[in-house]
Amino acid sequence: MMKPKIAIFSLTGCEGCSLAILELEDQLLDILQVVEIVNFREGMTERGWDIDIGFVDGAISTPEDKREVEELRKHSRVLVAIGACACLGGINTLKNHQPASEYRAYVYGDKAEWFPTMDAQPISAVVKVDYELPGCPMVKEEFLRFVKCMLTERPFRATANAVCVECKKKGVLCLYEKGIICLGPVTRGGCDAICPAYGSKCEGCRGVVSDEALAAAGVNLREQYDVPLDRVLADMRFHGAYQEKSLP
Amino acid sequence: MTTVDSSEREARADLYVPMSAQVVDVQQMTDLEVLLRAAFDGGRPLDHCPGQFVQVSVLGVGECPISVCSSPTRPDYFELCVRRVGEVTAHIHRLEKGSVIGIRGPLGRGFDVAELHGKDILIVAGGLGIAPARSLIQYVLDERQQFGAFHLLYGVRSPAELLYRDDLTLWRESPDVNFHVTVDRPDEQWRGRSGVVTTLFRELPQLDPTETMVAIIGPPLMFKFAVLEVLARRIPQNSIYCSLERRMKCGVGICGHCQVNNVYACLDGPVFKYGQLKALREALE
Amino acid sequence: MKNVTISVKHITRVEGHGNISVRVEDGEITELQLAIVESPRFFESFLRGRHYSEAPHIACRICGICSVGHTTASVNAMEAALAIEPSEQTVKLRKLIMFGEEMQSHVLHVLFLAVPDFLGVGSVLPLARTHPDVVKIALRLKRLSNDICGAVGGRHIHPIACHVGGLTHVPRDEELIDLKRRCEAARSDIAVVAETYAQFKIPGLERDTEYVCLKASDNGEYAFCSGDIVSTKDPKPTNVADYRKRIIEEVVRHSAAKHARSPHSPSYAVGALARFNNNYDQLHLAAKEVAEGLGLRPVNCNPFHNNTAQVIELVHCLESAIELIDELLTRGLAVEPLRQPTRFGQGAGAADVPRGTLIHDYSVDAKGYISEANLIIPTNQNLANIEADMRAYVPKLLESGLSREEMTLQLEMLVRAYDPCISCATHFLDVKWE
Amino acid sequence: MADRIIRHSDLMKLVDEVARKRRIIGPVARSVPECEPPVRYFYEDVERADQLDLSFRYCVYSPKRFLTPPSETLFAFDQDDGGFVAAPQYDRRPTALVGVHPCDIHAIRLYDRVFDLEHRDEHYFARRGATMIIGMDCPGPCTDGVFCKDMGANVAEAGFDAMLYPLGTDTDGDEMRYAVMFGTKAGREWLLYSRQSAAPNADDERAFEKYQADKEAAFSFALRTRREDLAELLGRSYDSLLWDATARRCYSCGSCNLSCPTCYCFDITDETDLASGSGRRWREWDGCHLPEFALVAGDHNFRPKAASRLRHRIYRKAVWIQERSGVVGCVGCARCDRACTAKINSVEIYNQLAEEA
Ligand SMILES: Cc1cc2nc3c(=O)[nH]c(=O)nc-3n(C[C@H](O)[C@H](O)[C@H](O)COP(=O)(O)OP(=O)(O)OC[C@H]3O[C@@H](n4cnc5c(N)ncnc54)[C@H](O)[C@@H]3O)c2cc1C
Ligand code: SF4
Ligand code: SF4
Ligand code: SF4
Repeated sequence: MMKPKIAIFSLTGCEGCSLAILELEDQLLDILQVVEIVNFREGMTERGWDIDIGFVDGAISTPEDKREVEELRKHSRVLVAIGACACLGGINTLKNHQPASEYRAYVYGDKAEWFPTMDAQPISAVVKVDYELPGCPMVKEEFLRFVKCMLTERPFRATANAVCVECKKKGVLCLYEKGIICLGPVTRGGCDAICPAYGSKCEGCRGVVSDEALAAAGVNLREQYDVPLDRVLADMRFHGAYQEKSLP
Repeated sequence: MTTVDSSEREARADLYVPMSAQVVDVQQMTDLEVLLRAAFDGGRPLDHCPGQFVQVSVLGVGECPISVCSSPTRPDYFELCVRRVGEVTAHIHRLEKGSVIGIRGPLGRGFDVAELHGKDILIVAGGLGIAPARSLIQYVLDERQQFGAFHLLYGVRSPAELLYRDDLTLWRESPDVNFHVTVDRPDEQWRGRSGVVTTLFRELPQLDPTETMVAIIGPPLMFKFAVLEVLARRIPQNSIYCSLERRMKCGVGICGHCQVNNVYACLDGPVFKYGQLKALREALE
Repeated sequence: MKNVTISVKHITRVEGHGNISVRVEDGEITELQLAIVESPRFFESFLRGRHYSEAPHIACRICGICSVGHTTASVNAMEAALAIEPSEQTVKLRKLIMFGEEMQSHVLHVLFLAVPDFLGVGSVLPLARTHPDVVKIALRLKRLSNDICGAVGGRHIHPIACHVGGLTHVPRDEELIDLKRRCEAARSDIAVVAETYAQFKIPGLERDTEYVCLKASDNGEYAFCSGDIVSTKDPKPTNVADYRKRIIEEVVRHSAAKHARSPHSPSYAVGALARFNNNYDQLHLAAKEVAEGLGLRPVNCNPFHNNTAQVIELVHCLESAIELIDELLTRGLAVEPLRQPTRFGQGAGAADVPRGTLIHDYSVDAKGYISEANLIIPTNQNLANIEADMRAYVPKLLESGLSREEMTLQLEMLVRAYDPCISCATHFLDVKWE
Repeated sequence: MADRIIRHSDLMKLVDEVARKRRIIGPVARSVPECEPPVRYFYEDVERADQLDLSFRYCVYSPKRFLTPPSETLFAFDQDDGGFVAAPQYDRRPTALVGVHPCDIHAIRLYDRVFDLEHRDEHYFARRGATMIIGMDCPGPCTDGVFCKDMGANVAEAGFDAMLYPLGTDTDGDEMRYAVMFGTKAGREWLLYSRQSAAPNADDERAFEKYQADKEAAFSFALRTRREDLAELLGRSYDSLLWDATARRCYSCGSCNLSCPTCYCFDITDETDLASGSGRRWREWDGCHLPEFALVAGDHNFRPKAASRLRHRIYRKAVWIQERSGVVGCVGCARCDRACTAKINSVEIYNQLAEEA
C-alpha cells in the first residue's frame, strides 16, 4: 500500500489541534512509518501540494482564510476538519454575537480598518468537508482511530451518543448532582467525557448530538430546572455548537 | 491425533471466537450480491438447519449475521449470499477464493423441518429473502420424497436483482417444483411476468389449509401483503413461517440488540411462526 | 552584496503565521519587517459579556501551546479582580502545572522546532531516521511534561480543572508517585539534551537589550506563576497592577499583533533569557550547573541564547517539580470547593509563561460578567525587539558574505530563537500559493 | 438465626487478610464539596481495609463494572494470508467485593442467569468465578426514591458468600457489630474458624431479630402496583400516551441504562494495530435508550423514537427480563431515576400508568 500523503494546516485558531497530533508521543513514530507528512508549517519547513488527506484546524474568519481553504480543498483528495474551530467555528464565533464595528474597535481602536475580518464560520460553510473530528482540542485518540480507518479503507464513524455515555462508563459523578448544568446530554461524545471526569461541566466542544436532544433540552430547562436560559444559551455558544438566539 | 493446546481449547469453547473457514468459491451474482461457498478445515460440516444463520467475521473489521443459503443435505460446504450494504459486507465482497473468514454458528432457530415433513410446501420469497429461503428450497428438492406439493414464488424489483440465476433455470425446468417468478419493474429483455410477488398467488392451485406449510421471507411490506394472501386461503397462523432481521452483535441472545419486544431474533428466531409474531407489536411495525 | 531582498512567507516551525521581509539597497536597509499575518482574533472583545468563571477557559483558547500559561495568568487576574485568595493547595498545584507547561513548551521549541536548524534539516521528521535517540528523548520528555499538566489540569492543551478560585480535581497519590519516578528518570534524558545542545554553534549577535520579566517578591522562587515586573534596566519591582507603567503597547500596520516598548527602551525582550538574566540567583542549583556547562552567565544579550536559557530552565523545572511533588505527597491533597468572589471589580494578574511575561487585566460588573479585558502577550512584547535584532544582524550577515539562502535561514533562526507564538500574538492571513 | 457475630475492627482485620490474596473492591468515600452531604461513595479498588467506608449509605454506581467492565477485550487476534489465530482473554484475578447491598446482589444474581441462559459467557464467569461477595445489608432505604421493597430486592437470601447485618454499636463502646450469614462454603470458611468472629449468644439473637423487625418497618412501598401485577399493567399500557409525553424530555443519553445494575447490553467492535494485521475484538456497554441501538445498515432504525426506546426499557426491566430469566429485572435501586438529567422517573411512570388504567 502506498503511504498516504498527509498535510496539516491552520486557519484562525490556536493550533492546539495540530499540536495535539504532536502530542501523540507514543504513537507518533509509528504513524510516521505508515504515512508521509508533506506539509505541516508548525513542525516542518518542507511543503508539498500532492495531498491525500488534508487536515485543517481553525475557523474561517477572514477573506484570506476563505481563499486558503478553497485552495486546500483543491489540493486535498480528502479534507478533514479538526477541532471545534474548523468544525463549528469554535470560540471565534463568540465575536459574531457582537457588532463587527464594536469588536474591531475594541482591540485595534481607530486602526481597525487595517485588519480585515468577518464573522467566524466552520470550514464546511465554505467548502465540502469529508470528515469532522471536533473537540477543543481535537481528541487525539479519535484522530488516531481516524488515521487507522483511512489506512485500512474502513469508513470512519463518529459516535451518535451523547457525552453522558462515556461519563457513565468512567463512573464519574454526574455534575447535575452538584447542581451544575452540564452540556453532556446534548453534546456528541467521543471525548471520553474528559471535562466531567476532571470536575468541570461539558462545554459542548464536540457539537450538538442531535436535534432531538436539543429539543429535550429546551423542554427540560424550561420545565424541570430553575435556571436562567440565557446562561445555558451562552454556554452552548461557547464553542459555536449552537448559534440560535433561543433554545428550541 | 493432533493435540490441542489449552488456548486453542479455550478459543473453541468461547462464545465469541469464530472458527476459521475457507472460501472455496466466489460468484458475483449481481452488482450488490456475492455468493460465497465456504468450508471448514478438515471438511467438518456446518451442521445447520435451513433458516439458520452464521456470524461472519472479517477480523479487524467486524462481524455480521448472514443466513446460510445452502442446504444441510450438501454437507461438504455451506453458502452465503451477501449484499454489500456497509462496512463488513463491503469487506466480504473483497474476499477471494482461498481467503479465510471467521464463522460462528450455526445460530438461531431455523425452520422446523420435522414439522414440514409430509406437508405441502409454499415458499414466498421477496428480494434478498431468497437467500435464507434457498436453504429450505434446496432441502425440499434434495429430500423431495419427504414432501407433498412444492410451490415457490419469487419476486424482485427488477430483472437485474434476480439472484441464483443457475438455480432459477434449474427450478423452472424441474418437475419437482411449481416455480413462478416476477419482477416489479421489467426491462426490455424481460420475457417473464411482471408485478408484485402477491400477483403470483393467482398461479397457485387450491391449497389444503391443514396440509400446507408456508414460508414467507422478504422485506416487511412484502411480508404483510403476502401473509394476507395466505390467510385468505385459510392457512392457520401457525403454519406460516417468516424470518426477521434485526441488528445483531452477539448472535447468542445476550447483547440485546435484536430484541423484538420480549423475544430475541437471534435466539428465538430468526425464523418465527406468524402466530407468534402477531403478538409482537414491534415485529410488523 | 549591495542589494538584497529577502521575503519569507509563513516562517515555518513557529506557532502561527509570520512573514519576514528585508530589502537592502546600496548597502542600506530600506525595509525590514516581521509581519504578523494571523487573523485578528478579538479575544478582548468577546471576553466582554461572558461570565467571570469562563475567563480562563476562553483565554486558554488563545493558544494551544501555552494554554496553561494563559489559564494561569487569567485566574491570577480574575482572582485579583474578584479579591479571591487562592488556597495554599491551589497555589502549589498551579506551580506544578506551570512547571509542566514550561517544560513541554521548551522541549517542543528546542528539540522539535530549533534543533533541526542546528543539524541542517527541515524538520524533526528526518531526525527520526538520523537521530532516533534524540527524537525518542524529545518525545519522552514532552510526554512527561504533558502528563504533569494532565495530572493537574486533565490535559495539557486547554486544561480543564483550572478555574477561578481553585481546581475541580486533584491528582491521585499514585499519579504523583509515578510522575516523580519519571521525572527522576528524565534527568539523564535532559543531560543528553544539554550535551547535544552544547555541541551546537550559537550564532554571535550581541546587542544591548532590556530584558523584562516577573520576579518573585515573597519567597524568592524563580518566578513563573506570580511576581512583580522587573527589568535589567530597571530592577526596581513594579506591581503587576501598574503594568502600564512598564509596558506601552501600540498598533502597527504590518502586524495584527501589537508592538510594545518600555519607558527605558524603544523595544525590549521577554522570555527564558529575560528570566535567566533577571532571576539567575533563584535558579535551582542543578540548573546553574548546566548554565555553567553551557557557558551562559547573566546578563547575556545574544538573542540566540534564548534557546540556551530554555535548556537551563528545563533542568530547573524538572528539579523543582520533583521537590514540589514530594511536598504535595507529604501534605496530601483533597478536592476543595472553588473559592467565591468577595467583590466584583478590576484586577490584573500575570504569569511568566514559556515565552515571557503574560498579563491579563479584567473588569467584572456587579453581576459577575466581564466588562473590560486587556491582554498583554509575550510575543507582542518581543516583536519590536526581534525587528531591532534583525536590523543589527543584517549588516553583519552582509559583511560575512553569506548567500541569500544562508542569510534567510539565519534570519528565520533568529525569529525562531524567540520562539514566537503568533496565535497568541493575534492574527491576520496572507496566503500566496507558489 | 445469625451464623456469626463480628465487630467492626475484627472485620477490618479479616478484610485485610483477604486483601493478601485478592483485590478488594468496596465503598470509598469521595469528598464532593458542592453536595449535601459533601460526600459520595463509589466502589473502588483499595489496598487496605481502612480505605473502605462501610458506613456508606449507597454507592452512586453499582459494582457491575467489576464483573462486566465498561469495555473488555473478548479476544486478541493475529492474522496473515493463511488465516488467523484468536486468543480469548479472561480476567481471573481473585477479587472480593465488599459491602454489596441486597439490590446489587440481586442484580448480580440476574447476571449469573442471563450470562448463562442459553449460552455461557466465559468472560463474565471468569471474573465471577474469581469473585467473592461480602454483602452489607441495609437497615433502611439507602436514599430517597428507591423502590427496592417493591421489587423484592431489599432483602437478599442468596447470591453472596457472606452477608453482614449492621446491628448497631456495642453497649460498651462505639464500635459497630455485625451479624453474619453465610451464603457459601467459601464465606463460611472465611469466617467460621477465625478467632475474630464469635458464635451468636442469646442477646445477639435478640438483637438480630430486632434488626430484622426494624428493617421490615423501615421500608415502605413506593409503587401503586404490586410487582406481580406489573406485567398485567404494562400489557395494558403499550399504547398509552404517557410514553410520548414522558419521552419528549428524554435526551436519549443512555445514563439510565449505563447506571443500571441490571443493564447488560453491549456492542462489539474490532480494532487493528496501525501497521500489523493483529488486533482485538472488544465489547463495551451499550444501552437500549441510545439512538442507534436498533439501527441497521441502510439507516433503518427499528426503534427510531425516544418514546419507543423508553417503553422498551421499562418493559424490559419490569417484565421481559424476568419472563426470560426468572430473576427480577429491576431491583428498585432508582439509579436510573437519579441519573436522568431529564428527571424521568420510573416510579412515576409505573404509578401514572396505574392511575390511567
Ligand atoms: C438473521 C439475519 C440474517 C441475515 N442474512 C443475510 C444474508 O443472507 N445476506 C445478506 O446480505 N444480509 C443478511 N443479513 C443482513 C446483514 O446482517 C446486514 O446487511 C449486515 O449486518 C450489514 O453489516 P455491515 O457491516 O456491512 O453494515 P454496517 O451498516 O456498516 O453495519 C455495521 C454493523 O451494524 C450491524 N448491522 C447493520 N445492519 C444489520 C442488519 N440488517 N442485521 C444485523 N446487524 C446489522 C452489524 O453488527 C454490522 O456489523 C441478515 C441479518 C440477520 C439479522
Ligand atoms: S456530568 Fe455531564 S456528561 Fe456526565 S453524565 Fe452528567 S450530564 Fe452527562
Ligand atoms: S437517562 Fe433520562 S434522558 Fe437519558 S436516556 Fe435515560 S430516560 Fe432518557
Ligand atoms: S431500572 Fe432503575 S431502579 Fe431498576 S435496577 Fe435499573 S437503575 Fe435500578
